[in-house]
Amino acid sequence: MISLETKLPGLDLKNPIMPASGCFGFGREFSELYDLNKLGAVVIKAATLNPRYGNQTPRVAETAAGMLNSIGLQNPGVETICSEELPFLSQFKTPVIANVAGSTIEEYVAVAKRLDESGLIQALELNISCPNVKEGGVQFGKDPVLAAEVTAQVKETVALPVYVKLSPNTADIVQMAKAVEAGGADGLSMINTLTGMQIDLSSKKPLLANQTGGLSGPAIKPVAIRMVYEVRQHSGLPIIGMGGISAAEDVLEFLIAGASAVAVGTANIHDPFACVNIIDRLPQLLEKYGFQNVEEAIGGGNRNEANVSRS
Amino acid sequence: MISLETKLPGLDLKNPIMPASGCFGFGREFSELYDLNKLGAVVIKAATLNPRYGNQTPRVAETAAGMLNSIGLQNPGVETICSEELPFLSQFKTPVIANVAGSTIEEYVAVAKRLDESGLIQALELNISCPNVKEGGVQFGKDPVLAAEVTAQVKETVALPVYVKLSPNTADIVQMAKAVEAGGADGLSMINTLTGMQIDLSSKKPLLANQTGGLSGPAIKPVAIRMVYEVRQHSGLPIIGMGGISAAEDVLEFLIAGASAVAVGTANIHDPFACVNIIDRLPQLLEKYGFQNVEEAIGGGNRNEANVSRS
Amino acid sequence: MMQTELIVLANEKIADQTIEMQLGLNSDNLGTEVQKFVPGQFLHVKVGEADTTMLRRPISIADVDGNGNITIIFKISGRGTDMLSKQTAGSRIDALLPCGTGYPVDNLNLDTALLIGGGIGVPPLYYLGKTLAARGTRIISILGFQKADHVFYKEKFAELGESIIVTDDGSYGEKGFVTDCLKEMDIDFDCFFSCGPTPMLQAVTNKLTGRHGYISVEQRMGCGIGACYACVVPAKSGTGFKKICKDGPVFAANEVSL
Amino acid sequence: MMQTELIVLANEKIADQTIEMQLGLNSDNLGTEVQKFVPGQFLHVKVGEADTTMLRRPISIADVDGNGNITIIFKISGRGTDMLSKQTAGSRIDALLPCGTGYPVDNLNLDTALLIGGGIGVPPLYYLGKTLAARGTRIISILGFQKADHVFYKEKFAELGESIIVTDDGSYGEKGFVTDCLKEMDIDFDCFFSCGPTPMLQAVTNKLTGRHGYISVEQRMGCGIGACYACVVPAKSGTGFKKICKDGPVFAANEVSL
Ligand SMILES: Cc1cc2nc3c(=O)[nH]c(=O)nc-3n(C[C@H](O)[C@H](O)[C@H](O)COP(=O)(O)OP(=O)(O)OC[C@H]3O[C@@H](n4cnc5c(N)ncnc54)[C@H](O)[C@@H]3O)c2cc1C
Ligand SMILES: Cc1cc2nc3c(=O)[nH]c(=O)nc-3n(C[C@H](O)[C@H](O)[C@H](O)COP(=O)(O)OP(=O)(O)OC[C@H]3O[C@@H](n4cnc5c(N)ncnc54)[C@H](O)[C@@H]3O)c2cc1C
Ligand SMILES: Cc1cc2nc3c(=O)[nH]c(=O)nc-3n(C[C@H](O)[C@H](O)[C@H](O)COP(=O)(O)O)c2cc1C
Ligand SMILES: Cc1cc2nc3c(=O)[nH]c(=O)nc-3n(C[C@H](O)[C@H](O)[C@H](O)COP(=O)(O)O)c2cc1C
Ligand code: FES
Ligand code: FES
Repeated sequence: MISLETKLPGLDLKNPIMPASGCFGFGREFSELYDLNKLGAVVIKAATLNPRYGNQTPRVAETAAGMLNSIGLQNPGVETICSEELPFLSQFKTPVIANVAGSTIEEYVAVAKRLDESGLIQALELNISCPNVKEGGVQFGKDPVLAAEVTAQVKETVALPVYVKLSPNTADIVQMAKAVEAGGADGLSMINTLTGMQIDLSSKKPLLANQTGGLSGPAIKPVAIRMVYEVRQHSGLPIIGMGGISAAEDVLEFLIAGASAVAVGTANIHDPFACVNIIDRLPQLLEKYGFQNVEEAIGGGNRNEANVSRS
Repeated sequence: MISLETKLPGLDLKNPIMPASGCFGFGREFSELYDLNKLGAVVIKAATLNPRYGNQTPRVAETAAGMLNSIGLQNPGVETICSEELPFLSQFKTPVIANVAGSTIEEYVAVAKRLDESGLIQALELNISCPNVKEGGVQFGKDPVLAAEVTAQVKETVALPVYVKLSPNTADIVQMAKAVEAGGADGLSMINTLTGMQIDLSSKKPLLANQTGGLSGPAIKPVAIRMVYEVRQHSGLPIIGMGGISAAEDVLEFLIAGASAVAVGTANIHDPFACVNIIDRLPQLLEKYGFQNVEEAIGGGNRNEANVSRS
Repeated sequence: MMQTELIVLANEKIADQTIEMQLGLNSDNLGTEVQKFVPGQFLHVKVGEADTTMLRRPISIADVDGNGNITIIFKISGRGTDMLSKQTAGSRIDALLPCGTGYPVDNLNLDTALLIGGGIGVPPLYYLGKTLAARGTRIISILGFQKADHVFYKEKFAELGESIIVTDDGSYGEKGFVTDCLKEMDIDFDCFFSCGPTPMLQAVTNKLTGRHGYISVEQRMGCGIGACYACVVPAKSGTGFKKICKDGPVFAANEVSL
Repeated sequence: MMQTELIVLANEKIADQTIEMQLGLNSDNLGTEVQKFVPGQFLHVKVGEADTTMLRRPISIADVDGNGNITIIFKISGRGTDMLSKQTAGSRIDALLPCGTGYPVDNLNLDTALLIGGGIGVPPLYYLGKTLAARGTRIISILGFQKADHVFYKEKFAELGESIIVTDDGSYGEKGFVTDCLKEMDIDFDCFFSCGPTPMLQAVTNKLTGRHGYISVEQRMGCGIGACYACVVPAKSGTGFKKICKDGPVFAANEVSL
């Protein structure tokens, strides 16, 4: 029996597959389709301090092997999330990771604190990379000093493990990873979406009301794999890898590149059973490629490169 | 009759379509398939001072709606290009743009000078964005100060118009565009490839011998469109747009986003007749969307945003 | 709501670029489930693989027959519907269904219902009209199409009751928009039901302000099940919002801001 | 070199995961062109659209018949060859052809040719062997396969001359690698011709150092026509390089560094 278990700070996962933030709401809809206990973990939609309506519609566009979204962090606010959404999820024996967004360091800290106090989640994911709202933390995701600072302040406030979600819209992902590592992050989530645009030929304008949106799906997988691999060479932090996963093969690619677990985003939109299908297929695939378990596959590609530095 | 003509500094194009650098060699092979006079221009493979062998093989991988390449600027060196390749191309009534790469400012200047002196080309495209070789100018493409400097020094040396080819592997494309504009560039080419990687599950290693490669093709089109659109809002320089064009619709998207002409790269590899098919289809498509000519479509999406600043 | 494979039973072109498709269930057990589908609900159809067409396409349920077979009617208007139109008898189609909240037919007791449909907004009104007519409601329908060769289901609506067809260019029926008919005629009805492009819905709800009615709203969708927040519309009451794919696509006419 | 649409005439499974496909021309005028195709040249086949399979697949010409119909033999080893294997009689396939430089059959005047092929490297050797045999050359072939159910064309090669088949596991013919045969046997030949995976080519050229011979080299390709520099191999003489898709895939055994 191939074991799918994998351990990350604060998270004992029965398998390395979790739905990515924003593509799974707060789990209610998917729970009508399958048992959420099957999942390694659940990452919920971004929480902000106050409710947010998000951007104007249209908010999604289809692209070659991908999609653009400009949801704009719509969410009911951390208070409602704690009182109405998290209790629902706590009926499942599946760890919950809360995605946290904000416009200021204070907002990040306040949201993180409230979620920590709820006692209903197992880890935080700081979303310093939402490209879709000016005040959505994206400035934190581009500036290593700010990124380290927001990480450090959240870490000071909460007991929960903190994963920082990095933006691919940067010239130097390793620098960002090292900065948040220095800030005290327990792990990394990568990648968020690449900023993109589609022009609607009929209206001769950007199709999305917000003009730009975040590109996700298989189209971006090579960028994600590269970033996970690069960061793995230079940081000791465990990585939750994501970007374009739609099959068990993609999961294995991320594990070998250096991810310890993965999140599946856009694929859920194409096929709501994507996560469970991948979980079902993974043992067979690990076996095919000669792995005894998930742990063995992690960083499989970097074994010869030896020293994963902690610098 | 819909006119496809478009003018850029130094280039009077009969149509806005040119093959992108690196996907068309020096034109010989394609000239066996069709008459190169049909093209708006030809952009040749990067030229460096000395011959370069490039990276180890494998050098290409297929990705979702795209491909990775890590050719590594293989080329016979500027001297051979001037003596053996450009004379061949000069038989056609199609402007030739020479793509220039280097490891140092001196190399860029020397290559540009030799090409200028050849009298066989109509414009230079400074490739400060090749992600595939450490000394391939990529540092110039990430640092606005260096980018401005290399542009300025080449401009001082040559009489030909200089287009600077920008890398998408940056957090702020507008800053890069403004830097090279300040350095005296006559135009911009954008975008080059996004750095990516594919893991080969069998060998458990990166598939490309160079580990990373440049992602191109339809997968990256949304990123390219976004960057062209953003730069167009903040720079007055004409833009040669590229990234994922495979159909006339894509060309129109780039024109509306703000490109004055476009280059077609990867599509030539999938279908060597891609450029001519697009040229044949374009008039009909412009008409369908109510444009009288190419000039009218350029920046069509930005008309309401008014002031394209020259700052 | 479930994910299932439907089997194409028939594929017929019924107007310019317009396909009527019969879809059967792959399991007999589902038949009674389908009978419970509410007019206004839709299928969220996977029309290809992730690399060709990442997003599913929402298509309304245009009819359900006694065997639980579903009819959809759609216009070929892009890559996805084009691919869908090529599925012939025997093909299997992955769909989420039934999606969304339909017209509240069970809670309505109407003498006369006015159906106002435009183009590809017409299909769900057929299933609605049929359901209401079966309960003894008198049906009046005003259907707008671009031009003559876009018109479909005119006989079917005529069977349900009085039916007026208008075309933008007058090439069939009256010339003009559905709202022109509303102006000219003095129709007596308890409740109106409208489905069509947003500008049409805006015109209709403006014209019929204060009247009891329901509209079905269109928007580009992601998940189609309420999880991604792609398809929201502001609620009229203050700052809230509704998810079109879950709370809608049918809303009371005064419930959302178009 | 041209781009054309070939018509699938037949598609037959001839071994495990191995398809033999007959391709016809869509124009009679091309028949005489095809007769000129040289053994060792290949087709660069578009197996799908850009969003599914961006890169074309290089597949060797395994035979050309008197009507200018082309045979290819390929193994289903990934997405592209899987898609190709589903093309049945009547399908059209976009191919660039003929690509590359084949075996210099016109310049050779041989008594005995030794063909050494491994797996999917075997197909081009058949067309080569047939062409040489027609000129009176004696053909000896050593063909290696993984196991019994991978073996194909054994009768066809037997018709050309002496033919030895080896399998990795001994489930058919001799057990071992083609190079084991080279060691054991004392074969008299003027020239050898080898095609197969790179490790096999390395072993063969090592074993036959100094002998007159040709090898056909594999590499991942982009354009297939010499324009993109994806498929280079270092030339043995100093710093130069060769393009496999244009200068090759066939090279003199001492021309390139594997
Ligand atoms: C609740 C609902 C019910 C619908 N019912 C029907 C119906 O019964 N018959 C019918 O013909 N059409 C119906 N539509 C519209 C139908 O969904 C679109 O015509 C279809 O998605 C267009 O897809 P495409 O691939 O042809 O176009 P493309 O332009 O290739 O589509 C690109 C993307 O835009 C989306 N999109 C484009 N136009 C629309 C639109 N008008 N509404 C929503 N998304 C759009 C597509 O879903 C896809 O994600 C309905 C829409 C909604 C929201
Ligand atoms: C000159 C030449 C002639 C060939 N002739 C034959 C033949 O007659 N019969 C046959 O079965 N095979 C032949 N091959 C190998 C054949 O091209 C590959 O098996 C095929 O490209 C694999 O594609 P795929 O979609 O099945 O695999 P995938 O793994 O999905 O392919 C992904 C990418 O890798 C490339 N690739 C994968 N394996 C190879 C390989 N071994 N060589 C080159 N590219 C590869 C593919 O072309 C594609 O670009 C030949 C290769 C070359 C270079
Ligand atoms: C519709 C949508 C909404 C998203 N919302 C969020 C979000 O709220 N917070 C966040 O950190 N990432 C969000 N993301 C990014 C995903 O979590 C993920 O990082 C990205 O989509 C790449 O993975 P994928 O290619 O598997 O989708 C969103 C993505 C999509 C498609
Ligand atoms: C095989 C290959 C080789 C390339 N070589 C070069 C090069 O030498 N110089 C350069 O500036 N860009 C080079 N590029 C980048 C292209 O010119 C183009 O900017 C990029 O591929 C995006 O366009 P596309 O999506 O149409 O391919 C190369 C791209 C490919 C695929
Ligand atoms: S489409 Fe996802 S919430 Fe409506
Ligand atoms: S594949 Fe492009 S040069 Fe050989």
